[in-house]
Amino acid sequence: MNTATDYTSAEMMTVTAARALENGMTCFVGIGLPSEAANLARLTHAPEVVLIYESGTLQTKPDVLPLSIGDGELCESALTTVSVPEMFRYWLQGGKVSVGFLGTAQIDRYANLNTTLIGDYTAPKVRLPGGGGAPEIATNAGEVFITLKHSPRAFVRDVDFITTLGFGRDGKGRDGVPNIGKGPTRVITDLCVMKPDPVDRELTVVSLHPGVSREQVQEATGWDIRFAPELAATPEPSDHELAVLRELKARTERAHSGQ
Amino acid sequence: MNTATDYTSAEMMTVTAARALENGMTCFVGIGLPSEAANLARLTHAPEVVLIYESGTLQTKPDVLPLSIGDGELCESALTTVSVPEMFRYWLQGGKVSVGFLGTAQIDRYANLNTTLIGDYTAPKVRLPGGGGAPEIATNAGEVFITLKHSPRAFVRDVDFITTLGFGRDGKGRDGVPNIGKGPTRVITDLCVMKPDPVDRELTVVSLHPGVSREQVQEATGWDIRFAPELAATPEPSDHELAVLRELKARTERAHSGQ
Amino acid sequence: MAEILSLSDAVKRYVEDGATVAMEGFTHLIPFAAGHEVIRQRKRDLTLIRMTPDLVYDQLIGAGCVKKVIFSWGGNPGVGSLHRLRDAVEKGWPHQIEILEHSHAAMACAFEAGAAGLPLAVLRGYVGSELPNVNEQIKFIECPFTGERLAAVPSVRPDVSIVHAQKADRAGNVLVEGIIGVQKEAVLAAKHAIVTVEEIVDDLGAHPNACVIPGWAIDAIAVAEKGSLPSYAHGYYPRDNRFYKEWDAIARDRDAFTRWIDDNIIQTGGHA
Amino acid sequence: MAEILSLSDAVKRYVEDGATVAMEGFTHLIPFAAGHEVIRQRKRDLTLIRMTPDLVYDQLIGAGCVKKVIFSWGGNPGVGSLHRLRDAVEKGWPHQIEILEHSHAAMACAFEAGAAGLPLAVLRGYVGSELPNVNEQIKFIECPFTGERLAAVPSVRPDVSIVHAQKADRAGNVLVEGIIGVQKEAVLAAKHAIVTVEEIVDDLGAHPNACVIPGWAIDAIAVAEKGSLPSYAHGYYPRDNRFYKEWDAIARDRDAFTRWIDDNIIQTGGHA
Repeated sequence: MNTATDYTSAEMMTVTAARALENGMTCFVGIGLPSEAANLARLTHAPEVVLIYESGTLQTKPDVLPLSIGDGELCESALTTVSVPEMFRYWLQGGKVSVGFLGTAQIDRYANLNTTLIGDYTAPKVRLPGGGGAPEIATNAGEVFITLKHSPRAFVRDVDFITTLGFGRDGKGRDGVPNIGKGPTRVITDLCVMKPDPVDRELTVVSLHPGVSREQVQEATGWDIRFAPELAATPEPSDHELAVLRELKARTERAHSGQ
Repeated sequence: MNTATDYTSAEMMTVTAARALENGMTCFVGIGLPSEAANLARLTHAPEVVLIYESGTLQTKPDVLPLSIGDGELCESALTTVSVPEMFRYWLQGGKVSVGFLGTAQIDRYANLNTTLIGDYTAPKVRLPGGGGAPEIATNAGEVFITLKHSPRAFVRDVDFITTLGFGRDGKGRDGVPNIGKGPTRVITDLCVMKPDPVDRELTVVSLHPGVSREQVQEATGWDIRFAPELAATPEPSDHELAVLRELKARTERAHSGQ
Repeated sequence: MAEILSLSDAVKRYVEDGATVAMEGFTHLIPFAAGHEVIRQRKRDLTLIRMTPDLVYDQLIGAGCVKKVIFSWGGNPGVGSLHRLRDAVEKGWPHQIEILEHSHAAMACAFEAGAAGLPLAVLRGYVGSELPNVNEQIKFIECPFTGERLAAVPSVRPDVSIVHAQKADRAGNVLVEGIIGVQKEAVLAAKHAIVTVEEIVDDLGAHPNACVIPGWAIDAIAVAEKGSLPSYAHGYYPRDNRFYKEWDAIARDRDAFTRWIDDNIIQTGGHA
Repeated sequence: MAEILSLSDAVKRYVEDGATVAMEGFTHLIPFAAGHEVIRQRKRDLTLIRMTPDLVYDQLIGAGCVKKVIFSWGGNPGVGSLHRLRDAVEKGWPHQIEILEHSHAAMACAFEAGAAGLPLAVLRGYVGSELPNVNEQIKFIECPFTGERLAAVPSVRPDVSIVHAQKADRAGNVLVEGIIGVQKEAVLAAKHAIVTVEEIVDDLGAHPNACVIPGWAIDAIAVAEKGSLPSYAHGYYPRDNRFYKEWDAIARDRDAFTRWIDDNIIQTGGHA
């Protein structure tokens, strides 16, 4: 597999996120970046990854990326489509999802996610869309992958509001809770890959993307970010991955602008 | 409408039971006698009665009587067929059923039904099939009609076991219970029609079938049966009703013996 | 038993000022025509329930019909914010509205429980989330068999639910196909239900286990051709993704929004 | 991911002595072939769960495979009693069995809750019934919102569920059509699931909202042509009502029953 030399940091993020998915996993897919990464995985190394969207579409294989979580394309290419209550009850809560793939507006050092609001709940500075499927995806899926662009506004020491549990305000939010998934096992950004520390659960950079320095990551993070003692270099995208991703995005662009 | 002169007491029972159903009612139908009566109603005066069977078949219009509660005929002639959990949750418990039509093995003076066993629970003399749908049909349907053959073995003062609530051991079993249907509003046998007393809920004969005496009813009942002060005479079956019923049974016979 | 009415008559008869209304459709089959009719009839003080408010509730909020919104994800899918929802919540325009927010799982279960005639839904949910701190309708119960702590939310039981579907037959039986969301649950959970459809046909042509809602579980059927645009109707027309993107600019600006409502909803007099 | 196995291998691998097994199918698609294979393999001490035990459990009970039955209606539909069930309960032949009985509503909810991964199901049920007196698994909880007393039962979560369906594709995805009962719930609620099918096809040809169970939610698929006879398979063959009537005489008599099992199950060696 040739590695490409000319790619964007957004492409690096998507390819790295896609590689996190293994063939045969059942993945509950969030819209946006997770959806892009999950479909790239399906179109490259993981043809049998099972993609599930909260709109009820089971094992879907969209030819273009959906703009919304319930685009017709998702239903037309699905094995079957169930009601939304069934999706959350039988498939997610029923333990059939191995990985939930989420984006977020804010994330903190314990991988708690905030998609509710910036500021105070009763007088918000910015009102965000809200929880959606995330609160239960994060606790009922076997594990959780998170992908978002790295910035100090997004990576804050403590989120303004825990919409969705990572490891809680003290890193111990999952301890002793029965029937709960492992929670966030990796966070993939345009700069690096992070994993929770096995002991205290604080997010730790385990791999830097090519050309990215520790300083860049620190500048884009709102707390003193830890680096793993054996910091890896994230492998570069291959030509094939980039070609598939670019073709997918071009197809998507054509399909959506045609309407 | 001509009235027939030549009919059996079983036909009298079925026709009378059928007449209890009004056009437009939604009826949750028990197998056997209730099913026969409900389909007769549909084929005579109540063409728009909605028949629902617990197998999930909604608004079914079988051409022949089903032998089991889930015969293929029920599904093929239904508006749609839902899962059994949906049937019990959305349609019955959800309050969409105006009348539940039940048979039983034993019934007592407060219209409690026993389909569990004769004798003692831990050492039964006769083990009966059990509750099936009846316990919740009887409480979640708007009201309940009951039809069975009159005999002292079936009509007992106190049932050995309350599988399905009529009005409880003391007639007050529904008092103060929220979200509960009216319960049994009539019992139709081959001898008469009974209704619960409006005050103390004890079953009271309100109508005698043609040619049936009070003594016959008393002999077939295991307690001192009450008669309403204004005892009516049950109208006889019409020629049309009998013809439709007999043709239905003949069709059914042909269909089931053909297999 | 479903009566076939004009959309205007159906809304007039069943949507009262102050009512609790659920207009459902998970991205697909969103009842836009009905929402526009509610705006045209200047209904007020509505409590709106919907998992994903989408543009239809953004329009109703901006048009001043709404007192309270119960929801679980309030964005413009794939585009960004619902600016009218944000303006009402952040700045009180056209007036302050209350919000009560859930997760999708909880709302889906609450619709399901409403359809099932239950007062509550129980789920393995809200673990570690701070939503229970700001929504007093989220409680926790203990399982009597395992001792596990489970979330409980009140079931959804709207005064009126409004959904859009592909087709009805002449008896008012409705076929919903594709992404069916919580439409059936919304209809069954409500005191009254209005279903708008693309067309009325002689025969639904449905397979044995299709999502068919019987006419006797519905109050009114109204024909609304293209009634879910800019959302879509599987088998009829695609989603107008371009409009979803254009809405961002329209809704960002109060004047642009007001003009849009006036030009596209009020002035059309029901023939949008 | 579903593996395509012979029925014999599937039962050998997943049905252990002492296991809790749900063979479901509400009148339709009853997995008789699989039940017969369990008899042939002389499995013992099974706890059998099934809403309507039907002839298949009558046969398993009479053949001595069963320790306990959890059920809600144990009759021969339209005919009368299950004589082997009665003989075991009333007279302890071939040995005493335990029974635990529910109503249909409670069992349907318990399967649903099992599929939903919950420890309990909540329903408005058992009001005034004496079943809670004889089944300690029926409890009552108080709704934290309304104070209403509601029934609660533990969810059903079998070690193995076995269902029969019309067809599977080569990836093991299964289509169930017609009266779908609690089959999907049984499969999803179980630790392991075996699905027998009439045939394996290239394409299920399913409509968008069909009851399709994905192969990755199933452990084993086994082809069993006519595998639900004397029950039926919608689209394949009708119910053998005559056999249901004949069973009454066979099952009434211990010797006639034993001969029948021997001739029709044991001696066939899996080619019944």
